[in-house]
Amino acid sequence: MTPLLEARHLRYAYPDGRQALRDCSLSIAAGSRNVLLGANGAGKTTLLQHFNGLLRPTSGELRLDGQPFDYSRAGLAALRRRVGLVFQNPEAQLLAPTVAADVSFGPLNLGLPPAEVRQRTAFALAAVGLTALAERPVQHLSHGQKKRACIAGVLAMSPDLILLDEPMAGLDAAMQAELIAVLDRLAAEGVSLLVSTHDVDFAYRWADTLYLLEDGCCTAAFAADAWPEQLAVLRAAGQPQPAVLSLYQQLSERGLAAAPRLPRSFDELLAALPRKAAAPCEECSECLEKSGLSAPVPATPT
Amino acid sequence: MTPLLEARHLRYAYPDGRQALRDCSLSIAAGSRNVLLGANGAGKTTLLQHFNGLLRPTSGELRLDGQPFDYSRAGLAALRRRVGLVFQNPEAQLLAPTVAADVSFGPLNLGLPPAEVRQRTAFALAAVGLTALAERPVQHLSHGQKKRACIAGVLAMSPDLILLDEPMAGLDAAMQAELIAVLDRLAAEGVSLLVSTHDVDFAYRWADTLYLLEDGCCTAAFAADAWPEQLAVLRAAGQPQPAVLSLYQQLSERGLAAAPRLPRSFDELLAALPRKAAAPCEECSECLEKSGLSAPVPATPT
Amino acid sequence: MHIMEGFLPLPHALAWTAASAPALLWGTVKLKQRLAAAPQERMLLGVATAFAFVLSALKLPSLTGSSSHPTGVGLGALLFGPLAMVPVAFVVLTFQALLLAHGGLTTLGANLFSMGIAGPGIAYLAFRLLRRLGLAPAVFAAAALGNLTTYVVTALQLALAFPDATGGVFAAFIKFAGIFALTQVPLALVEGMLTVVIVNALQRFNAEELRLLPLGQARESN
Amino acid sequence: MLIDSIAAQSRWRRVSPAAKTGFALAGLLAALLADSAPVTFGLALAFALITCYGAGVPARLWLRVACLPLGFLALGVLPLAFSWAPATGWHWAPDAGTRMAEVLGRAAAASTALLLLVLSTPLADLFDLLRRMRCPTVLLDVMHVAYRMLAVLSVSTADMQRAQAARLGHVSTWHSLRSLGLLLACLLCETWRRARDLERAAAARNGADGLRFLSATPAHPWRDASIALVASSALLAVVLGARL
Repeated sequence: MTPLLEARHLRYAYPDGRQALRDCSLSIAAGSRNVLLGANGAGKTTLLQHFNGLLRPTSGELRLDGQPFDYSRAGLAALRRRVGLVFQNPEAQLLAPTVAADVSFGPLNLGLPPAEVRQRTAFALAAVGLTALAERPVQHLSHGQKKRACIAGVLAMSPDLILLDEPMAGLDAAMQAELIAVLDRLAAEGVSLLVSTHDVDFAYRWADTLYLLEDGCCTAAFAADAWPEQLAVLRAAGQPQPAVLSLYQQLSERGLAAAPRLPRSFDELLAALPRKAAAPCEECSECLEKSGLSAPVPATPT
Repeated sequence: MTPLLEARHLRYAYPDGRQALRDCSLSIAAGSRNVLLGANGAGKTTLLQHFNGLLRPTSGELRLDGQPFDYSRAGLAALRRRVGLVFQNPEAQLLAPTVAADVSFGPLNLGLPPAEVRQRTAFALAAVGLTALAERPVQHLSHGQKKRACIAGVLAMSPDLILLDEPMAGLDAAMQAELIAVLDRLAAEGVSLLVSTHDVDFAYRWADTLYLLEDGCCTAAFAADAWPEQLAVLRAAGQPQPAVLSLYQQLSERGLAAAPRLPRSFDELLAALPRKAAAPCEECSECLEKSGLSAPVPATPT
Repeated sequence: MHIMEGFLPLPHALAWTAASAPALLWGTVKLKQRLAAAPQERMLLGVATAFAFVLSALKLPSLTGSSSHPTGVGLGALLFGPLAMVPVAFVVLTFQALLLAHGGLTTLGANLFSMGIAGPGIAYLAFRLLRRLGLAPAVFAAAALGNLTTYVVTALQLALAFPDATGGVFAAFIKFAGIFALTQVPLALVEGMLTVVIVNALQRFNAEELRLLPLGQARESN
Repeated sequence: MLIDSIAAQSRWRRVSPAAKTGFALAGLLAALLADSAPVTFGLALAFALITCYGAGVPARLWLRVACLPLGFLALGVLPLAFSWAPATGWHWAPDAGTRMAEVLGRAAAASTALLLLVLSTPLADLFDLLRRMRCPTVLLDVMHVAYRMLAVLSVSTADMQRAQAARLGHVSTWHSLRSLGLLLACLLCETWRRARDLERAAAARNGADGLRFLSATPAHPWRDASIALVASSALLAVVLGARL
């Protein structure tokens, strides 16, 4: 199957000569959840900005649905309708004085009639749960609400692929949960997502496919379940192991947990633990002791 | 013992009438590691800005070493020399062209002789590991380096208490580890620290004492080990349980882990797990089976 | 030096509006041409307008103990040139009237004339004339003279509207200029020094971007 | 920006901006046309009452907003009390009373008329009106970006000022001046960064060549316009009637 988006050997140098991307190839399947993982400064933002044509590679090629990117004015407009980018800093993205006005910016630029723009704006605001705040001045929103307004602004253009640059940055636990719920809803409706982050726990829990970016090079692409096989290259890129994974490995090494497949969240890990371990009867304990084994299960602490 | 800093029934309203702090009392002991925990918008920044006199409470009282704050020009200067504040956004704090110039800003304002300013600047840069970058223009630093430069700028005034507003925000794993190492070094040298965050995992792992801020009220103050007793009030403030704590509880409930005291990091949790569980011998297994118990330990997955 | 809403009688309000309108029109047309050639400057101009607004709302530490606000007239003229300053100042003054109740709509023409046309014009002229004496003196003179010009023009506008019962317009001008001189002359000096500090820091920070602007171009042509 | 946040919560937020602007402009004209102090003071009182009881702006907030321009006005008319001539020097102006009353009344009426508009209409609503009145796109774009960035740069400025105060940047006048210079230079650099970011963000949503936004449509534009027309005519009739 043709991938939705494909990058082949991208290289990009800043005007001052510094290499931002050295060699990056990856391909994104339609309808998938993707995470771009990398340390700060690895080139995640630069790569995302290539994917909707804001930056043009020094060499290498980008394809959408198998067709090379067309950097003409019309080509870029068509590209950006299909691939939306949510910037890391909402203050850099929100242009209009009110939430609804900002969301209408993209659809209006598509040249749609006002009635359709209004309908799309309403739909996008509902999708991110901001309907009640539509007429609120942007500067009165909280950081989490601004973030969701940015997503609505991109969603209103009904793109096939949404790129999100560090969407969790600066959000507290409650806001993160809200945002992940929004992302899950979008994924369920068939929108492809590519999220850049340096949070391995979130990446491991949420993604279907992961791409590792290290110092401008795409050094790995793998399914989340294949994480353990990629340990060496991930560690080289400064990415720690997800807490749930290291814990599960330790537990299963000690024979305390077993699951048909690797748990990706703490809830899944807990499900892989045995239910309450029964204390062995006296006879058994004696038997165990005799064979030189300590009781396998420690007493529950008081 | 007189606490280093004490706040009594602080209230603060913004100029437009909104209540930012409703009732906040807390006290900070000299030489301790403190964390101020709260959701975004709970009032953490507002509270920190009271502690070095940037904001003045509408009612209530603040004391340093038992003495009420003196809001005269000279009093504020003395206060800010002893209580330093590192702002969340380094862009707002680093205003001089080079790192060394920025670090010298505070000591110069103290009116110290140039030789001493130079010496303090060098010392502070060394403490945060930025000596090599002293003459670098500020805008060429990475986000993590900027953060450390901000700390150096405060440290150069040799304060007794350093307040850090959301220092981990936006840092990747490696940068966070570096920053925590800097904080640990400061704490070891006897500097008191108060760190605001919404990251419960970091708070639980690092703090001696925690203060919970919910919607402008200080609703709890407790030692990290007492976390489980504060669950209800923490949950009411939207704070999830630290992952390590919920996991340990689940494990120990199932009789799979026991530790003399609650583990505060994953490493401590692993140490609390039994070593490799030996498979019971055949005789024992039979015995266990006879008494109607399944084998307490699941087989290691292949 | 804003003249507040309703302070000027109707004929004066209309006359100053008529006096400022051609400059605004010309500045806008020029700006449109400039943005057609360099569309990337559209956002820069918008953000810079916001900067000018924020600047004019800052308290200036004053030598006399009281505090007042910088006009930013000189800095604006150096950064964007006197012609682009007219629409920028127009937006800033409109925002000040509508968001801060500072100045007004009926006095917009008069205020635009003093702060968007006369002040920046003189500041720019002073900068070009004194450039060869060195950057700092030229910047200082431009900013201080820009500030002083707005105040002299404002005093003149008030004198024309409220001539003295015995001494006429001239006496009224001496009166208004004399009263404002107490606070305004030290402030003009402070704004001059401040602008020098800004330009110095800016050169160390951001020499790259400066090259695009009149300030930087003047330096290069030297 | 206290005025703008009051306007966002005003009871007349949904009233057609064109109607509100029309009435406020009629108010300004009436203030400038009125030639007797009682009429202008009456107008000022009327505008204040309409703002508080019509548009539902709490009187406490109205006072807080109004005290600045009205205080400024009180100071501003003082020079009119004195007269100066080379021969006589300073003395009381013979026409001080009437002239001060005239200016006080006119400026108070005009200011309160403008306050009626800005306390019931957020600035953003006026942009739509300006667009429909064929204001040049260049100016509208500058206004949109400037309005949005005003909030952002104000926050940056406040943060920077606090950060400098926390490190004793304001211990003396000279220190304050130097700190302010550094702050403004940084803010100016931020201006370039923000402009570049916005340029990119607009391009990412296909908006590289102009800012267009959909505006909320008022519920009853014609009803609002007719009420404003009637009220404006009545206002001007009263003022012109008093002149005759």
